[in-house]
Amino acid sequence: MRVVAFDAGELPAYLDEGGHLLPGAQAPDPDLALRLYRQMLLARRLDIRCVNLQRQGRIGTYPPAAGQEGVQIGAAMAMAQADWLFPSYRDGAAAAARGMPLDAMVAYWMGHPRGGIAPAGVNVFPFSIPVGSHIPHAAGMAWAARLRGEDACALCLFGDGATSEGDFHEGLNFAAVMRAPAVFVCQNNGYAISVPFRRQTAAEHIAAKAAGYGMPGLTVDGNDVFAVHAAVAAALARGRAGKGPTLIEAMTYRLGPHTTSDDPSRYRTPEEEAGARAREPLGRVAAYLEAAGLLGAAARAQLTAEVDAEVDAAVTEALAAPPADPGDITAFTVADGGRADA
Amino acid sequence: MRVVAFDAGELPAYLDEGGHLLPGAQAPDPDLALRLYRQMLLARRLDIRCVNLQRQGRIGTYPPAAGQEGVQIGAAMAMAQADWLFPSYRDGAAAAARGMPLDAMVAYWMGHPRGGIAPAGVNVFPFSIPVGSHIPHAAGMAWAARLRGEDACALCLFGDGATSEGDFHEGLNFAAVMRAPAVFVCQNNGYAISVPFRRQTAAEHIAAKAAGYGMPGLTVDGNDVFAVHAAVAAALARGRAGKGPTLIEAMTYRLGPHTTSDDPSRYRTPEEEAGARAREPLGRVAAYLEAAGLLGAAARAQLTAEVDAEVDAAVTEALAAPPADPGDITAFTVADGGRADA
Amino acid sequence: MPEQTLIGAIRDGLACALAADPRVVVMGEDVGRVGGVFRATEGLQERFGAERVVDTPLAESGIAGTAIGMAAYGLRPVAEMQFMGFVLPAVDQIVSHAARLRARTHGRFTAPLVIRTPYGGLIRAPELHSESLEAFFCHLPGVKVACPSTPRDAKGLLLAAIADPDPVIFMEPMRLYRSVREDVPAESFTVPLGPARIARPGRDVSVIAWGAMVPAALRAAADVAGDGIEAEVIDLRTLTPLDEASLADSVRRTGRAVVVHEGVRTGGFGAEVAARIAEAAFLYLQAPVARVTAPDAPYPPFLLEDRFVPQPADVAAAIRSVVAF
Amino acid sequence: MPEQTLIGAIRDGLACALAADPRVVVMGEDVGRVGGVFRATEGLQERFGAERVVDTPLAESGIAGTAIGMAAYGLRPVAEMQFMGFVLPAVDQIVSHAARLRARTHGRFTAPLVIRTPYGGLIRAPELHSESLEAFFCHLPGVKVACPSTPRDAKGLLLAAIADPDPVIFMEPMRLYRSVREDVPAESFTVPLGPARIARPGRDVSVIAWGAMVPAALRAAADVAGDGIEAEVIDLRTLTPLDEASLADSVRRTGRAVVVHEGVRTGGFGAEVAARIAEAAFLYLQAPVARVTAPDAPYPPFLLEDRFVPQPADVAAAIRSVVAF
Ligand SMILES: Cc1ncc(C[n+]2csc(CCOP(=O)(O)OP(=O)(O)O)c2C)c(N)n1
Ligand SMILES: Cc1ncc(C[n+]2csc(CCOP(=O)(O)OP(=O)(O)O)c2C)c(N)n1
Ligand SMILES: [Mg+2]
Ligand SMILES: [Mg+2]
Repeated sequence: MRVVAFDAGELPAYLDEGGHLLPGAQAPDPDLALRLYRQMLLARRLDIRCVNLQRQGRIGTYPPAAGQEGVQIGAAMAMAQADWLFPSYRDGAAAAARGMPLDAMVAYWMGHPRGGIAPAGVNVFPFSIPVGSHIPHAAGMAWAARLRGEDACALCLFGDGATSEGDFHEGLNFAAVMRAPAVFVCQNNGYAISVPFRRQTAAEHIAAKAAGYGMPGLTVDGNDVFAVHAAVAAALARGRAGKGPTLIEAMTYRLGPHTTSDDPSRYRTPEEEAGARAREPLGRVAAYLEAAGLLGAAARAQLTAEVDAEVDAAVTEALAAPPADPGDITAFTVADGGRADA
Repeated sequence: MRVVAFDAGELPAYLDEGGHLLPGAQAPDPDLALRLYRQMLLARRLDIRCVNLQRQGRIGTYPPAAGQEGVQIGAAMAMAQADWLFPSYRDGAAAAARGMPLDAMVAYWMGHPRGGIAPAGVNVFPFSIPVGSHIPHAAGMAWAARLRGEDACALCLFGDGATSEGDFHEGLNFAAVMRAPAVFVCQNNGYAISVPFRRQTAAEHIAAKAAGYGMPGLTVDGNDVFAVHAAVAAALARGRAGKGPTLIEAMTYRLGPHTTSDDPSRYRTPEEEAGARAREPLGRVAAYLEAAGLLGAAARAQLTAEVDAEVDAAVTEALAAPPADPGDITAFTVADGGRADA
Repeated sequence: MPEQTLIGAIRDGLACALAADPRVVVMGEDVGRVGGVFRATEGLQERFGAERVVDTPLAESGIAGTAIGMAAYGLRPVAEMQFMGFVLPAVDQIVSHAARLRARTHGRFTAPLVIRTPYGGLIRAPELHSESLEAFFCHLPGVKVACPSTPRDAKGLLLAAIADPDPVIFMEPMRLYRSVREDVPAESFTVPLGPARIARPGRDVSVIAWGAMVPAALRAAADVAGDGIEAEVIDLRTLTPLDEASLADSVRRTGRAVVVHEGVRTGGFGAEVAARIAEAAFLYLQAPVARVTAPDAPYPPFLLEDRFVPQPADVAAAIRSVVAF
Repeated sequence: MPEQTLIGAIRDGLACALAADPRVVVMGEDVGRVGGVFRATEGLQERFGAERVVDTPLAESGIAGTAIGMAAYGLRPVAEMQFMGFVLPAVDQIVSHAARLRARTHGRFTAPLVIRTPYGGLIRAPELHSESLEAFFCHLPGVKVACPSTPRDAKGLLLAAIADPDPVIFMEPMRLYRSVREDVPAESFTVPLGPARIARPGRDVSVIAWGAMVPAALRAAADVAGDGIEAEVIDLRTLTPLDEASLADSVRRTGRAVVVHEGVRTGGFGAEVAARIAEAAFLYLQAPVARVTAPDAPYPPFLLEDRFVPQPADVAAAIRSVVAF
């Protein structure tokens, strides 16, 4: 993958498609590698479970993230505690990595009013449903942090389709003009529902858009979690150093349908999908960890069981939640009937 | 001025700030040079008259174009009869060059309901008041012409401020994806009302935004009418050849206030304004024509008188127009009370 | 006459328009290759080609804005917006340009375009996929708003909208897409924009509804008939222009009115309907016009949507209470 | 107590808020260096610095969207949109996000921001500089809409809006910016969002207005007083939440009502006011609620604006006709 422009030095790539360390790449920190893997695995297992729950009619339409864990976990785990995450609907993996409780996410897709809400201290904005519209929020939050002299950065996740929206443009432009410490991570999975990337833009790469805002833009292999982690860490450091925002395009693929209502066979070939499966991010890290002697097959099975238990507990909790309270419909429209709090 | 990217070969520049032909530049066609000058002069004289009419309370708020005739006339006169012009409020000079009657423009700023309307056969869209919102219209019209297999191109004029709007982004992106024969001409006059270019974008040049859409972008000296004419002609030819849209950034300066309600001394220095006056486009062409023996002082005075007579006639006609008809308020809301015409 | 679902009738209407008029272009996100997220445009790209059934970039203002340019140049764009909540980024183009182009140029330029959009709730959808925002567009001179509740009207109103020389917002009750069927003429026909339809005649109270609230109103009417209340159900079909004459005529006969909508109460189009009825039939009114609407709150997560969207029982209760007033 | 114009009172309110609360940031196009196209923010950047009084890029969705992020992070952004017509590109941010952020997160995140915007006509402005779009924002649970008609209310309502924990659209009647003056306390004070104000008491008819229509209504009231008609003029001040109790109370006393607004008729906020009055005071109403509004057409070029915007004579005529009903 090509680095279009970046001032933090050449960014390293780590893993090839088979999970082998690339020639010249430095081995990632073992502890970090294990933590990234665990979080990716957890996300994948939860994702599979949610698809099943939808098939059983226990939750509503669900947008699977499988295949995009490399970007989401690599990015989320490069963030500091004070940083804020601005996710789209597909970014539950990143949200979970930032501390969003799993059961809250399941509850969200169940259509439960208590779902999807970050607990205090977890700086995860609610999933943005209108595509691209959260990008200015990230710019604003990061700008506010700079104004207050605080160290918090914004990290915003969105898709290739989102880059066509006016709000992508306005958000990135504001961030650059205000030198806001924001990192914009585009998950270029090649499709916006059925519309292929080539119909989304005539530019070869999303990263090419960065220059128009006077910010660095780079393209990384989004299925190389270590590469994403390094790129996002460098971009966050750049933001914290007062140098402004960065646009990162992470090339990836969604292995499943757009949502559980979608049938991707109408617009993707089996060959394309098979090729993408061979490049998917989770297996790569597993292969790497095994080869590096960090996580053998037995330990991996054990970890999978552990993670599954976590998923089970969350699903059980979500399904056992008290029924939605009709009072919630109007209770939160405005604060206390509109009384000022200042 | 720097050509950022263009595939129609190096674009020539013609005149230096004093109106001398640049070393190596080919002398422009004399007939074209005279036509461009006449149209620029007409625009300037009309502009001065409109400012005066506003001061006398005979028309409403008016946005002077003085200083921007190089871009507007250079661009408009590169267009073919079938091409459509999509102007902003400040682009009366271009509109007049495309055949918009002068009295219709005066009537427009008088607040007369019959004002600002292009006659049949004159493909000038109404002035866009919401900044940047006409850019998608140009993309759509050009796309439609391509779909119909017709040769018409769109030419869209807007300011540096307009490039911050989402519609700039969406319009350029659509045009590029649809390979629409549209030419987007940004008049970078350094300010959006009081806001300087440096606060509008962190990019060094507007032309740098083109790459993000996969289209060529170039920066030309907007006060060199011959350079603008050549650049726009090349971009239109490119569009007609099926190669898609082009973004042209023309560097210029508005000599007057944003509108007659504005006081530019609050945000510009006298030195800056004096420097800009020395580079203004009309005097340059006059100097060139005189030096080239194409238009001496006497002939210029004669031409000025001719043009002034045209302006006089238009103003007289506009001021003598029948009073606005209150029936016009609702008469054109929908066609014939909504009867279908198909 | 083939039996059609509502969405089938829309697809059929689009096919008729594409076949009959080379100026018609269908455009939007996912309308081409996959035939739309609801399959309203299924098969059209194969049949009419990728230049007439066009997958666009993901940008609603760009869709509306380019459609305006296309329409002004002489095409008849029919743009799909995936859900009504996603029309919002296009509001400036619709209000500032589409609605005003004819007026500001005295007809020299016009914007004969259609924006089709599924709207409404009760389909267990994620956030912002269940909005009913008709009131925004009904406050917009220069734009018409149509909203069918039956397959036949869906096809006929859509063809009228495409033929109309002015912009039309065409709201499709997605809850009814596949739940209602009726015989629909296979050929092209129009149901004119404007006239309302009496969906059920009655003498005691006028119930005014549109889109997915029409079946709810009919069910309520059937229910109160058991109490001997004969409710007349009026399906507006076109919200603007509003068929004030039919409303006035009905209320002059019944003396009572209930207006039902999925949008929230305050500033909803029900307020306009109520105000018009009061203006046109004040002396006949024996009770205030009742409004059965969503409460003043954002559309809730779907486990609560049954409590948000008016149900037949809510309509029946309102009918009983205006009759008892 | 210094005498202030309406715009002076707004400037003064902004200065009070900036001085008292470090979270307040004033932002928008041209608000900094030149102090706004109407000079509402004049002198504030000099006094509070360019990081608190910020010239932004020309992008209304970006302004609203970044303001939402800023507000959620803990600031109190007060954004200016240059004219109400130019709020339209920001509608999606306001509807999809600002209005819903509290509800969808049960208060975990909120958007306490203010959007100030001059609105209304009769200032001989170019196209789209005279819009009155309050109806859009009044149909939006989660957002409040305020609209002062006097300098004192302008300052007090603005300070209440800035202190309010939810988003507020603050409409400023630009026609009154410099045409009305009154004594306004120099210190910080609030006029609560919600309660209407009786601008003139009367017993025969209730005239409901806001913003620049309040002086028009008062002039009409003075005029009809000559015929012995005592009109009560109610200045709503806050459109949402609507002070229904005061409306009902007034109409129960007068039995007649006229509502006046600059926005177009169909779907205007006057329909809601009329519907609420009918719901709350049906048995007291001796005539239908009359609406005096702009006609259903785009705002015309300014030579015709006097015929478009309701004038005192139009209000007086409506008063006379409801009294004679
Ligand atoms: C403003 C808006 N328009 C349309 C939609 C419907 N929609 C949901 S997801 C989607 C495609 C998004 O594509 P992309 O940005 O590439 O993200 P991905 O789904 O591939 O992760 C569309 C069109 C929406 N949610 N919001
Ligand atoms: C959408 C919108 N926002 C704000 C305005 C108010 N406004 C009119 S012109 C202008 C500045 C435009 O600057 P630029 O695009 O550089 O064009 P210039 O005036 O310099 O020719 C602004 C903010 C507007 N007309 N439309
Ligand atoms: Mg995608
Ligand atoms: Mg400019």
